[in-house]
Amino acid sequence: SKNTTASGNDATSALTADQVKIALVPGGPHPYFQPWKAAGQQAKQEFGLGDVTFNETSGWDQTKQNDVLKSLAAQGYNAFGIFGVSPDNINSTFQDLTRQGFQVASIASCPAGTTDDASFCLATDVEAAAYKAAKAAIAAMGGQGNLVHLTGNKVDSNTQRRMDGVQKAVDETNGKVKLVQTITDIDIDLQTAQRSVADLLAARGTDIQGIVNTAYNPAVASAAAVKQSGLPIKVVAIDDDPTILAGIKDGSVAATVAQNPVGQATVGSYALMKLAEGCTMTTPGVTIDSGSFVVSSDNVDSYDQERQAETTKLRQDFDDKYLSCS
Amino acid sequence: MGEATLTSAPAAPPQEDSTTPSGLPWWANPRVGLLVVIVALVILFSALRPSFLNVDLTLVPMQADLSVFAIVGLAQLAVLSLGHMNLAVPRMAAVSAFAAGLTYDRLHAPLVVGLAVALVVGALIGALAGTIITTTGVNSFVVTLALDFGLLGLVSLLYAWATDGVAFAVHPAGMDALRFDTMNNYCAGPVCGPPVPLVVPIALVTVVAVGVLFRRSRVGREMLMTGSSLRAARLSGIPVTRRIIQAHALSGLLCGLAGFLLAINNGAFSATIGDQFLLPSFLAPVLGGTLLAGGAVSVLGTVLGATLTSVIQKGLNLLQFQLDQLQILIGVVLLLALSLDRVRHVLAERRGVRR
Amino acid sequence: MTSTTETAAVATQPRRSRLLGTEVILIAISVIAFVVLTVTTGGNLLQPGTIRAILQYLAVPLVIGLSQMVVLAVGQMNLSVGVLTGLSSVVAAGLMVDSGLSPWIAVPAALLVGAGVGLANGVLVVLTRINGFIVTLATMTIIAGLRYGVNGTGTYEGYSPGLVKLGRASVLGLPVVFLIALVVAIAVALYFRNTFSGRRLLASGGNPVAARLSGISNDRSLVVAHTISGLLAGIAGVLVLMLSGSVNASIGDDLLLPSFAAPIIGGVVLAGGVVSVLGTCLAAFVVRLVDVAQAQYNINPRWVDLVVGGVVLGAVLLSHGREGKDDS
Amino acid sequence: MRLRAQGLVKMFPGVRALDGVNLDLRPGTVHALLGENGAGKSTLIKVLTGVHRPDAGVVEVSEDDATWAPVTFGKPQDATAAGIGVVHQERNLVPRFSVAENIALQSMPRRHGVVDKSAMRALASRCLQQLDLHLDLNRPVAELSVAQMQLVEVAKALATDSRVLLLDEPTSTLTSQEADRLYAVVRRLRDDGACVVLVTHKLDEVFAIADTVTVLRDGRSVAEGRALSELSRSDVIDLMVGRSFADLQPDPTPPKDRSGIAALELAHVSTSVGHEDVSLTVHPGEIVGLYGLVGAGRSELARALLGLDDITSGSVLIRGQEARIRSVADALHRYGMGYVSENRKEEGVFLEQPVTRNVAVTVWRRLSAWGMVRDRSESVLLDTYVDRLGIRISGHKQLAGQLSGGNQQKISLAKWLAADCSILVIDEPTVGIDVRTKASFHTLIAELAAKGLAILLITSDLPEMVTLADRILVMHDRQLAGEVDNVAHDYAASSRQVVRYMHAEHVA
Ligand SMILES: Nc1ncnc2c1ncn2[C@@H]1O[C@H](COP(=O)(O)OP(=O)(O)OP(=O)(O)O)[C@@H](O)[C@H]1O
Ligand SMILES: Nc1ncnc2c1ncn2[C@@H]1O[C@H](COP(=O)(O)OP(=O)(O)OP(=O)(O)O)[C@@H](O)[C@H]1O
Ligand SMILES: [Mg+2]
Ligand SMILES: [Mg+2]
Repeated sequence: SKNTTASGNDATSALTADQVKIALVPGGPHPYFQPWKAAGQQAKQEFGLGDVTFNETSGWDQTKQNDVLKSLAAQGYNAFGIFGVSPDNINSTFQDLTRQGFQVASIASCPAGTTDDASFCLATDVEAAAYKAAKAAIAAMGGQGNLVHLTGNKVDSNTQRRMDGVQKAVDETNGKVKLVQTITDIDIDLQTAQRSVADLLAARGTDIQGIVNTAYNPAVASAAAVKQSGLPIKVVAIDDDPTILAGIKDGSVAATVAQNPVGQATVGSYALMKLAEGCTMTTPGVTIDSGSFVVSSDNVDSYDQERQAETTKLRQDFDDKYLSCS
Repeated sequence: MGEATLTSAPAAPPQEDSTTPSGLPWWANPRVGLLVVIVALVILFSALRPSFLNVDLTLVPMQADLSVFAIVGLAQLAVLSLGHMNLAVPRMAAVSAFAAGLTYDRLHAPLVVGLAVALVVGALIGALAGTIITTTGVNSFVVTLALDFGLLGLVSLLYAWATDGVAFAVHPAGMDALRFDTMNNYCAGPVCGPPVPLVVPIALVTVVAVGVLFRRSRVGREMLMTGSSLRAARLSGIPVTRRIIQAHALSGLLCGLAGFLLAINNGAFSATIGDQFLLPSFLAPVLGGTLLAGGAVSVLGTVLGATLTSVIQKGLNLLQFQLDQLQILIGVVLLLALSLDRVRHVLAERRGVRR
Repeated sequence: MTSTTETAAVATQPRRSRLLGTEVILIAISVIAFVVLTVTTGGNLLQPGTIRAILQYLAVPLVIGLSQMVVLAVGQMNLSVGVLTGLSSVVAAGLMVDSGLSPWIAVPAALLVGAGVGLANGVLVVLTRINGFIVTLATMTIIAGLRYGVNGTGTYEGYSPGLVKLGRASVLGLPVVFLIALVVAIAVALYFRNTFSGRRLLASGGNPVAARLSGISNDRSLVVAHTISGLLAGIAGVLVLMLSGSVNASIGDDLLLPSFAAPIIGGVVLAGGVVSVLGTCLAAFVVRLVDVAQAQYNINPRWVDLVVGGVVLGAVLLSHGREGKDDS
Repeated sequence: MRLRAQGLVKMFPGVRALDGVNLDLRPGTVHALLGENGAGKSTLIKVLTGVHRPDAGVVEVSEDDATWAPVTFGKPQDATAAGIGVVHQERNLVPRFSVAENIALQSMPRRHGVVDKSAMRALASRCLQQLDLHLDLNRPVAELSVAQMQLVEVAKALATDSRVLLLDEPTSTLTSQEADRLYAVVRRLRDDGACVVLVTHKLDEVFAIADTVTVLRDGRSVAEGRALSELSRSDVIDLMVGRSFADLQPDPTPPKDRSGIAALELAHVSTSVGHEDVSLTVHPGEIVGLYGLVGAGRSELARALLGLDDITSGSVLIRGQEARIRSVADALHRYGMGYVSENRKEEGVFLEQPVTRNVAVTVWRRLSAWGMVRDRSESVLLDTYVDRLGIRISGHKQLAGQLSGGNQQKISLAKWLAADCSILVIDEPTVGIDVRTKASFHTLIAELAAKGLAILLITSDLPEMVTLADRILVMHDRQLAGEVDNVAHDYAASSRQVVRYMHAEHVA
């Protein structure tokens, strides 16, 4: 019987801001998502939301994430910003939630394929980010040489996109840069990443000039290993974790591609609130790039301003373009 | 110690299964203990969070998950009966789900055909594992571990070959009904069914079938005897090689079913199906009283074990703990549940058995 | 896994020779694989840097394999070895980074955490009489929670430069971490071969009834085995700390299956009563060579697992193939 | 040291294994402890050595027969410390440990926690020497023969230097020569002032060596420390059985018709384990005995016949047809042939399974309809054999491992008697079985043969062989050394011939 579900899931009736309870649900524990906590609280204050919670207990398991989402719904949360563990089935999860009248946004990762059953996807364009990262690496290498790509779970469509992005940048060099190796599945844990990087450097440390990372643990591992080995390899990392920023400052990391987690959480919450208040998407399921920023020693102190500007612009775009409010 | 109680120790009441040695009172049966713990936890969680009893958001999804994990547990139980292990449960499920997805994608086959394909593929891989084990004599742990690695690679190669990503975008007719509908959606006049998802009856039939197999059938019993003592089984005229292969094939078949049901529940046939199956596959049967040493299984216990883990997971989710607190609590509650069971058993033994 | 009744059933089959056979075949496999790798990579494998990388990252799998082997010896399993390694390393790193303590305190603390948790595992197994597999499955979850609780998803870095420098140092071309692992392996071998305590563990694992009737407390054997296993996990945690210079809550997640693979490929049986330190070390080495091959040959990532599965199965079939059907 | 027990009670669920047992063990005696299977002998031994805790009763020791000190044995170490050594009925060795280490396990010499290997080997070789046994001390016991393991067990008990030594059926797997060596040691210990308690079903041994006897029946001591000189063999049997019992022999069977087709025929069989050119026939209704020294290769021949080892040349004919048997399953289901293994604990019973399943395992195919087995029919089947073989069980769900040794042996027989085979190969069927059951078993075998079963009987118990077999084939070093016609069942005549063949090299 459908009438026993939690409050606020009646799709037709608009809510007021203080009735909107937002849950930000990452795929599992990861440094990337940590800024969401503060950003969510910030959004709660700023927009006068009923509640914003952050729940990372999914543990990179789609079944568990579905379970967590439903538990949150049962607790009265009625709008969800979700990083889908498995981009390939996450649309089904979105359907489940929207069927029950909840507001759903995919944040930080879009579903695989061309359709998105959430209201919108606010995420880094991973292909573009990987492309930028590879570009930065190629630039640091002086436009030629051998490049290696280190990344995460190979049976994840986002990984495929990252590989495409890197390939594209390499292709544009017309053979001056060769992508000699792509190592996947080493984002599971730090030791695995460290071991693989050590093996890589041992095997062909002397004939590679650049390493581009599109996952966190390999980035940390390769920055440290290259620094320690003293090889003239340019490392391009991902994200702006303190560890990596420190690397940029001390020169062991040539550049990193920062994403915009804060913007994703704030703007995502904002849009979810608007939708709950009765707005609709002009194009449901639209994909919106939350921006990616190449950070090098030149702009390491200033990139955040650029990013904040991007966030402000994103919010403006929602008001102007993506949302239609009566 | 009261002598009267002992001399008049009842000739063991009708027992459910072969796992309880004779002479223990009915309440020492591990299944009863599990049931009590489950009921107590349900009461506790409902009192703390009334939404625990929310039909659409808690009870229905829980039943759907439970169905999958009970079958995952049975898949492990099938080889635990021999005293073997199947570490390839995750990938047997993944390959079977791939086969089903491929069938839908290329042949546009109806739902049941894909299911049948998944079951057959699972059973064949299981039989392969069993055959390797019996012909080489290498420990099942090692064989299935290596097989899991091999299949992991195979799955990713297969998806790369057959799809442009890592999942099939297929939607055979009936899939949504199986996924979303409960019996409540089907009414005969004014009377509608209970809010039970449609995957539950499938799981139920499987549970009963496996239960009958091990309790009543000759083949199942011979598997248990093989698990109890391989040499004695061989010398009692049991075709042990065949039984070992059959048990592994059964395990594979159940993996196939679990993979299929999970794909239905998740709404996609993808390469990550089964990834999280390994530990639950052991947890459910062992919680339910199945021995790792072989020779005794408890099908009902496995279902209760799966239920217990689902209830704990769900209840703690509703209480919204931080990740670290959640994990610590899950572990502690599991330990407590197990210890309670043990305390009961010891009490029962005090009254009767002393080894 | 064989039931206890089958453990006793080995009476008529000479087993010692099989175990030796496993070790001999593993040595052969290691040597052949190493030579083939060296030749096909044009000698790259013999570069000091390559040797160092191979041995450095062999240290942790080796110690963790031994950690599992110790509990296998008494017929138990320890699913918490991986996360415990992670916990010990983040605790030590936390003590150095957050509390500013010296490594002279942090390192013993890591060992203490390992041994303490191991002791708790053992005591729980004995008190509750629940299968060690399940007890450690539960404690694994708890330890994973604690490991995360220390520093969330953050990464510790920049602790004790001295320790990290030591971890990257080499003596006579052999990395210090590898030498430490080697010393640990020798200590474990001597423990099982020569000490009364070690022999008691093996007696309890080999035939618990006989052990009990001979005045050996199986309960104590269980507790001792789990404690040693925990201590070894603690040592592995320290090695991780020394090796990498950065640790976080993900440390240990990939150690569980290798911890079983090394001893079991090395000839240790799940039923208990057998240890083979040499076999475990060799098996860890063979598994390590698979990694190395993957890096050297630049195998298509999609094929890696298939190849690894094939190699592991092949190695096992070769080394166990003659063991006869009775062990299945 | 004098040890006495009074009013010992020990209960297991559904059974009172001991129900007020008194025992008085004086120094310098050999004390026989007798009783039928399941009477409680092993349980008494286990209570006296701290394996089981008694539910009631006291155990006391005295140095001077005047002051008695109660002792409680909470664990096996306590008994060892009190000077009690024991050889349990079931073998208790650590298979992968060396001979020396197994012998020294209870009293491992060590310095600072490190095992003193030379002291350990010295201790072990001293104990083995007493038994006149020469073994490689470094060999794992798993590689030893059953008899050697048994002697290692005895050596292990000797290593504790005990003043009371409890031996639970020490000779059931020994040949008479080895038993004699053991009894020499027992006599020496007695003369040194120790007390040796001997549990056995071989009454001849009892009368040869024991001074006093305690008889248990249904957990009660019906004779307490009586001098054996006052008792006759039939007195002892009557005490054990509880009523007058004639040591009945089955009726001598008439000569069998051997003109028809043989049920089982081996023609010039050689095996992978070294048998050469073995030929024999067993006709329906015939009991053919296979006798020989331990290690002569009789069991191995049986195992090869059943496909457990390879037959390298020659042929096996069943009812005239060439048979290819690859497993016991084959033998049972395709050829109607059954095999009772000599290795009860590992091959005969499923210790962790209920008795019903243990007995029904060979007949499930018959008891099932549509692949499903009916529990009821299993129980009926079990009850039949419980009656016929006098098996003591406390319920149908009792696990086989909880039965007394002799009753386990009966279970492993029962499943093959139930299997309805037309050919039975029976290997050492009555090891550890009491006199009464032995007699009923003999009757049963004779009846089965009378019904037309062909039986190949392997037993090291010569009287049993002479009682049952129609012909006795003697095996020596994996070849047949001769055939004795035993239609007369005359012990003196047959045994003389058998022994002659056993030691002769070859008979043309
Ligand atoms: N661990 C146990 N659990 C339950 N019942 C037991 C156990 N051990 C022995 N019994 C029962 O106690 C009784 C006495 O057994 P016990 O082994 O002492 O007999 P026994 O005199 O040694 O016989 P046998 O000559 O066959 O060895 C039997 O009925 C047996 O089934
Ligand atoms: N005294 C011994 N020393 C070493 N090995 C022996 C000894 N006796 C037997 N064996 C081994 O044990 C096995 C005995 O063979 P088998 O059991 O067929 O003989 P058997 O005639 O049936 O004697 P048993 O009475 O022991 O059953 C053979 O493998 C033999 O090598
Ligand atoms: Mg006995
Ligand atoms: Mg024999």
